[in-house]
Amino acid sequence: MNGFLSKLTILLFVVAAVVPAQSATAGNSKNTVTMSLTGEPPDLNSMRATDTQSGFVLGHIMQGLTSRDKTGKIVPGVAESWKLDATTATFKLRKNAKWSDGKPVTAHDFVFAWQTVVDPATASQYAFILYPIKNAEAINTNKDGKKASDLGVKAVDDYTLEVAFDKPCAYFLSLAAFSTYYPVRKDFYLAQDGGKKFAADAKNLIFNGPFKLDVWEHGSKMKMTKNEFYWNKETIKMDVIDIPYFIIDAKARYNLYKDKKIDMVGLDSETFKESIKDSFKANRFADGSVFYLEFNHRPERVTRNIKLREAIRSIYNAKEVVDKVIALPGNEPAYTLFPKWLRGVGRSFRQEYPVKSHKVDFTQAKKLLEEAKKELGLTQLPPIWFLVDDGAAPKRQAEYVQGQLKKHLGLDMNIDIQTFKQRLSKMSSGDFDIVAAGWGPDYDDPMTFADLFTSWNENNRGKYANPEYDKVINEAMTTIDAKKRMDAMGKAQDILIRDVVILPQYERGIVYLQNQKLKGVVRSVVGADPNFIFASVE
Amino acid sequence: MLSFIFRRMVSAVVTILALATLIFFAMHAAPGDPLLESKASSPEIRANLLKHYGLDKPLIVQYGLFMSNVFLKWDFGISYSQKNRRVNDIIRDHFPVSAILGLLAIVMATVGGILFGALTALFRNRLPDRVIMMLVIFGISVPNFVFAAWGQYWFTVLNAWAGWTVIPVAGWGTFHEMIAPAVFLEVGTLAYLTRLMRSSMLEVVTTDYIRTAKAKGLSPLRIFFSHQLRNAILPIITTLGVALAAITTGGFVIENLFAIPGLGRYFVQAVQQLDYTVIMGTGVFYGAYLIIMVQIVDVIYGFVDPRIRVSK
Amino acid sequence: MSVETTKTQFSPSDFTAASRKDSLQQLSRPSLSYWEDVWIRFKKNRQATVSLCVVVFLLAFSFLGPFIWIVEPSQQNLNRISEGPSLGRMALVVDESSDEQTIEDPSFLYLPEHDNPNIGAPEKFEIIGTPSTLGVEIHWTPVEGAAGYLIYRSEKVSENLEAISDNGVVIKEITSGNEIGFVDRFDIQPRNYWYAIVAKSIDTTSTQYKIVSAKVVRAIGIEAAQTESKNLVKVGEMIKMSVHPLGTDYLGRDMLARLMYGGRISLIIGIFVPLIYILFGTLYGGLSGYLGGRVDNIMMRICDIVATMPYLLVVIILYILLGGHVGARSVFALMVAMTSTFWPGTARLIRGQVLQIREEGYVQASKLLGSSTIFIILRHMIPNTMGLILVNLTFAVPTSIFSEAFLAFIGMGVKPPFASWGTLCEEGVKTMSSSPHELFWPAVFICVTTLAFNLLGDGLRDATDSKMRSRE
Amino acid sequence: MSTPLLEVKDLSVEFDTYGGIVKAVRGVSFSVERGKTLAIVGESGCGKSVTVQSIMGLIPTPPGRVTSGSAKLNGKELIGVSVDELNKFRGNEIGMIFQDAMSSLNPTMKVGHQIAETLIVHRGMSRKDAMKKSIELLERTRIPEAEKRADQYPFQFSGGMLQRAMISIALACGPKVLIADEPTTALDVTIQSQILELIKEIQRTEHMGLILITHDLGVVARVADEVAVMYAGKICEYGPVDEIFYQSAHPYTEGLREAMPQNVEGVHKRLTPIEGSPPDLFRPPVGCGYYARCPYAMKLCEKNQPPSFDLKKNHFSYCWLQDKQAPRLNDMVHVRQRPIQ
Repeated sequence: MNGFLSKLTILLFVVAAVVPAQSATAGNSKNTVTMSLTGEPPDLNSMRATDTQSGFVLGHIMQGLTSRDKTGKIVPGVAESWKLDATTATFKLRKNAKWSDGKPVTAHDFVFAWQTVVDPATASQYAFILYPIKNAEAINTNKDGKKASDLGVKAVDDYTLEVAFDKPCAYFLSLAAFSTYYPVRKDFYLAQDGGKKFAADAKNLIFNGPFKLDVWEHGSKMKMTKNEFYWNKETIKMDVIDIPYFIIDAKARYNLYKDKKIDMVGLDSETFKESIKDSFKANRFADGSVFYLEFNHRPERVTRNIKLREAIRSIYNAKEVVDKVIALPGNEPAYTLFPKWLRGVGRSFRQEYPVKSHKVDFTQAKKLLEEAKKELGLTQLPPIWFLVDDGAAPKRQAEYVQGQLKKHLGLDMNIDIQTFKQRLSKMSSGDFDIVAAGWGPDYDDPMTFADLFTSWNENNRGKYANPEYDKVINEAMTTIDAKKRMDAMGKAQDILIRDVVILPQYERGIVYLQNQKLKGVVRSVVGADPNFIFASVE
Repeated sequence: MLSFIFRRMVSAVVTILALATLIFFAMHAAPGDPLLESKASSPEIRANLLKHYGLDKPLIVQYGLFMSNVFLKWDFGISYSQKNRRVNDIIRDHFPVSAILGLLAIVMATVGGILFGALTALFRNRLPDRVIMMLVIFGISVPNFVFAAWGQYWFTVLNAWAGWTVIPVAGWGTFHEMIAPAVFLEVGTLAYLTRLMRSSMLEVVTTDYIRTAKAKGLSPLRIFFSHQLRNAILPIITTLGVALAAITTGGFVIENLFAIPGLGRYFVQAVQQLDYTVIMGTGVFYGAYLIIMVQIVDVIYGFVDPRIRVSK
Repeated sequence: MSVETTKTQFSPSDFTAASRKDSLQQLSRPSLSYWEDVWIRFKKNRQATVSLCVVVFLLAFSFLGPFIWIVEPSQQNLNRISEGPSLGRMALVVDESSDEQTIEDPSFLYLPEHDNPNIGAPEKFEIIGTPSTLGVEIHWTPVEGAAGYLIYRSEKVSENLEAISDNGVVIKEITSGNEIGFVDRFDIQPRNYWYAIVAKSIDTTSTQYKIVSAKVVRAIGIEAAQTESKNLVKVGEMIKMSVHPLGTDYLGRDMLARLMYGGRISLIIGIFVPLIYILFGTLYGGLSGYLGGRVDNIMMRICDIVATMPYLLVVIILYILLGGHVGARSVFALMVAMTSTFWPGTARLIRGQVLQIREEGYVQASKLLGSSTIFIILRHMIPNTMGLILVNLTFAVPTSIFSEAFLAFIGMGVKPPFASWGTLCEEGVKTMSSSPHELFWPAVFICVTTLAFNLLGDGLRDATDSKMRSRE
Repeated sequence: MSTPLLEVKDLSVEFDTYGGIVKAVRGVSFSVERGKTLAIVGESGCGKSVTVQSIMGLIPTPPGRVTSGSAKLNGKELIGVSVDELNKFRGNEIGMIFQDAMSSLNPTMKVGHQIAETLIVHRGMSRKDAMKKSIELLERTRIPEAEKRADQYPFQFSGGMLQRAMISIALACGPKVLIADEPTTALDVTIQSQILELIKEIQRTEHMGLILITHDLGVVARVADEVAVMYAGKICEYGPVDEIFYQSAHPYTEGLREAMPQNVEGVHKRLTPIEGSPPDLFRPPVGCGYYARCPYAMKLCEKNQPPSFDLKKNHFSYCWLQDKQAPRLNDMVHVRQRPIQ
């Protein structure tokens, strides 16, 4: 019997040792960057992708009509030149733009891609971003019998693409650089099991960007290498982007960076303190997203009362939250929905339409609360439901607000901690008084934030409906004159502050460590971030 | 012996079916909507998605479909959060990782438990016995995630001090990277098995057949190995099934901490994102694996203990 | 062979019959009831008695503690975040500076018209007032053509910009030319800091810089100081701040109060969950064992099915099903989930015991004497299984506390407003290297509780184990 | 009187327990010749098993320890030698069989192998030869289909067969002395006589010295050449079997015999048990151990240890009644009817 046990142990060790022993870092050429992602990109099908992980990979392996330079400005991509006016846009494609199998990129690839995006069968959650194009919304919501072929886009010849607009769209060039607008070649798409297997694995994808995806082992690793058929190949110095790890845990990632296994790592407040102790050089980057507390304006909720919202705003000290609760440099206290990086007419939007930070005033808050009670006809307010994600940071901020409400206004608050999906479902059904939410830009124009609180926007979860606000946004939508649009945006900003539609918390800033030898890495607010297209290793 | 094995397999199948049913109905009854994305989508798009995932059919039909797909066609469907990734692929890619981590840990725990248990019995009430029993108490009362987090911190210090990664602190692939997670995963079970082995050894020492062995003039070493150890191991093997279940489920935490692409981490993430198909897929598969392993351990025990092997 | 007596001093009288004395015969020890004997042998076991005292202490700490250490567990104090354990610290009383972050001088241009390539550094760059944990105020003279400033901060001695940017970080990026002052409140600790300032024009960043160092002293606002200390307090005085013996957590709440608060939840779960599932297991096992036959068979099949289910998987599924993740109902969901997966073990144990007792002589005899089944159960079955139930209970407590802590760690534990040692541990692990005490205390409490209940269980098992009795 | 095969002199064994020190054996001496059978008889708890186990070094130390005395096998001392030294004799020159054969065999090891083990260790036989020899041994102890049986496990054997297996183990190396610690107590009567027959027959053919521990006088009568009656850790009477049975010179031996049923035709007599119970060896009595229960107890018996009174040929008794000054009780039996004052 004794022999049996020893045989059992040897067998198990043999099984363990035979595990595929891939080497952790495939550092073949000098120009290699190794990094980790927080999660595996859920969907590399550019027509359906929604999240930042997929955006990062797609931004390197594909290219739309337009692209962005180091500073984020729009530059020619697959399209060499273009003509743009209120109703149409014509793009001249470059002849030497090729797919990674050598075939040229043609206008038909764009027509096919865009038509598939708006086709209801694709059920793409980002179809709304194509709505400026003629009939796009009608097709997507299959109203008045519009079919995908009725989309206002036409390939005049292989290298000219004509786009007709429903409404004038001043920021269409910025939209054209977004992943949903990337081209997809019809024959390759159908060859992937009729499109079902398209983008399921590295072999089911074809690339027209600076890099191509060589390795994609689900749940464990990815690797991108230089795409030989990219038309602008000479400007690309980086050879390999290696992603051997998918790690959510900030500490695990930081440990890997300390072990020199990865070249870049984002920090949270804890790993930031450790990085100071280990004297690493920390870099900052405002990632352009804004986080705010969204009030529920539905008639049955207490927060429909503006006095109550003002009372809550006046006890909320944005600076204290940023310094003490979030405790991560790079975050800036926010007082408006429109973040600092947005461009106005000439200079930055913030400079042309400045905003004053509200004062924290507890006595004023108590007075406002009394008025709110009178208006609501209540002697004692019911506990306020605060809906929040189950991450560590949101929980701490919720507990801070709970503490402030209790201490200064004597209001009770129930913190309703939810998983990501449950939070979204409760937001849509309006099962909250205040929800901690945030919004990242899709394109670099204030409209990406401004239209959030129009009454027709699905994402307006607090159901704030103000015809005055809708009118101002419509004004901005129907003109391409920059001055008129920005003035409308300024008015929209004032309404948001006056009505305390939301309580801005902070503009998120990311603190990250980067290998000293890695140069030219661009951190972009819109599009692929971090961007290695201009990067190189010393 | 065969009827013994057959009865075991039947009860295993019944349990797995019961588990699958429980998971299915629990999932659908749980509050929350799996289809929502951060950027809301229009009702029409939602309708398309519902059709796409077959959620528009009545629950019973979905249950029938689910059970037939899983148990007949071995098809777990496609994941909600990872759009075009079949759950079967998720299981194919990630289950071996969890299985190896679990098996490695259970082997360490068993071999370690028997070794240390025997040592404490051999050096009863002397220094090795005191030291090992003190560590056992420590091992039993400290949760393994506290051990892991604390150990990980010190490993990074060690690696930094040594200049090269003595013990890798995250990631998976080479055997070298499996050591730390496996050790932290099994430390609790190792302590439990050591204590069990010690009491089992002390019980065997007082038995009559050990006295007969002494009367036969066998050397103490020979008595220790071929008589004492042989009989003391039996109770350890009976608890292996439970220990394996504890270790594998313990993997959920360790996989998170050490960034190991195991099935446990996927299950936890799926539950947090309410990704129906992945929960049901990984849940049923993982549950089936554990249930079968427990039965296998029972069968192994049957082979090891002659009293059962011959009589049943 | 003649018989010779060795000792001759005996006289014939010695050989007369001795009178019978039965004194040697009677029992030397008083007869003890089962539980008295258990208690005596339990007391002998030093390890078990110590762990009993520890358990009593833990219960008192969690449930009676709040009446002694009257501090509100949710009382936040953002100026005293993640403070280590201490028996009171001195702090300088400072008047409440306005919580403005940047100071503007409107006379300067918000933004210069054009870029100034060779932009210099501000002439003056100094600290205003006493640098304290409430804020370090820094002022600088504006630079001509500046569109913004970068302010670095480092905790290590840094002579030049290169050093300060390596081991420090840009603490503030000012994006308008007319700001001339900044109050740094970011995670300020009472220690030395080095600040550097670099002016930035529209495109070019200046290469010159100015560095200043500040020795930060622990401080407390005048209002807060007044509320904390009884007698009148003046600015500039040093007063003793309120004591947080075990330190504070990430929102400045008192750790000791939170441990008491968390302890209540952990112990309630740790004691009630086993109590419920062991009672249910005993009833289920007892019934099944006593009824026997087909009923017993079915009940045992159900028991087997539930027992072989992987317990954590089922707990998570039930937790989600019962809406545990929906905030407040988490405690209820957790308890139901754990009870419904743990009971089979006890059921089997009790059933085995009942089957064994049913065959015992005294039960047959009792039946013979005509006692009803209820009497048999109450008089014979329950007392004999009581020892086993008690031991089983003491071992079940640590497992439940462990499971709760384990679930908390994967985000499925108890949700605010409730908190348990498990959730405190989970929060503590996140800030382990910067403030280890937030993890250390809850982990210690979980370990001590598990240890105490395990040793108590051992002691009880030895004391109630009938085999041990006879060998005494 | 050839030199005795095994000679035990003044052996005493003590145990430390919670309550204090228990003096289980208090100075026991006896010897066994080749081919002779010595029976050690007495109530349970009188120290007979402890005596033989201490010779074999089977007493777990702690708590037990041999405090004095010696045991020589062919002149070679066994007490106080190292385990390795002792192992040269155990199983090789001294064999031992125990009462409960079922628990005395390793449940997870084949019976054949458990027999072969002693041969492998002491005779350095190869595993194959040892197994062959163990089958012969099983046949020797009349176990049917020995070949098949050798390959089976102890729980597949009946009580009697297990005892035979035990005997085969003990006899494997042809020991000079065989110690049988209540070999038949756990068996029913029919099997009991077969086992006793087997042991006697083997003893004759092997010229072994046999020490038989029992509390059953019937077994003693049938098997023993000499008898040692033990009480409260001491030998109270020692002598040839006929002397002990018919000329017993100690009230305890008398009491034992009276308590044994006689199947003599027509004699209908109530069995007269011995009142009381053996003394508590925590505080062994100063005088004669049997004083509390002895019907003829005299004043001096309480305080004084009776010396050994040497009667005819090798028959000793430790009882003051043998003293010259003691009253002549020519007929022990009727006197005992006197009511106890």
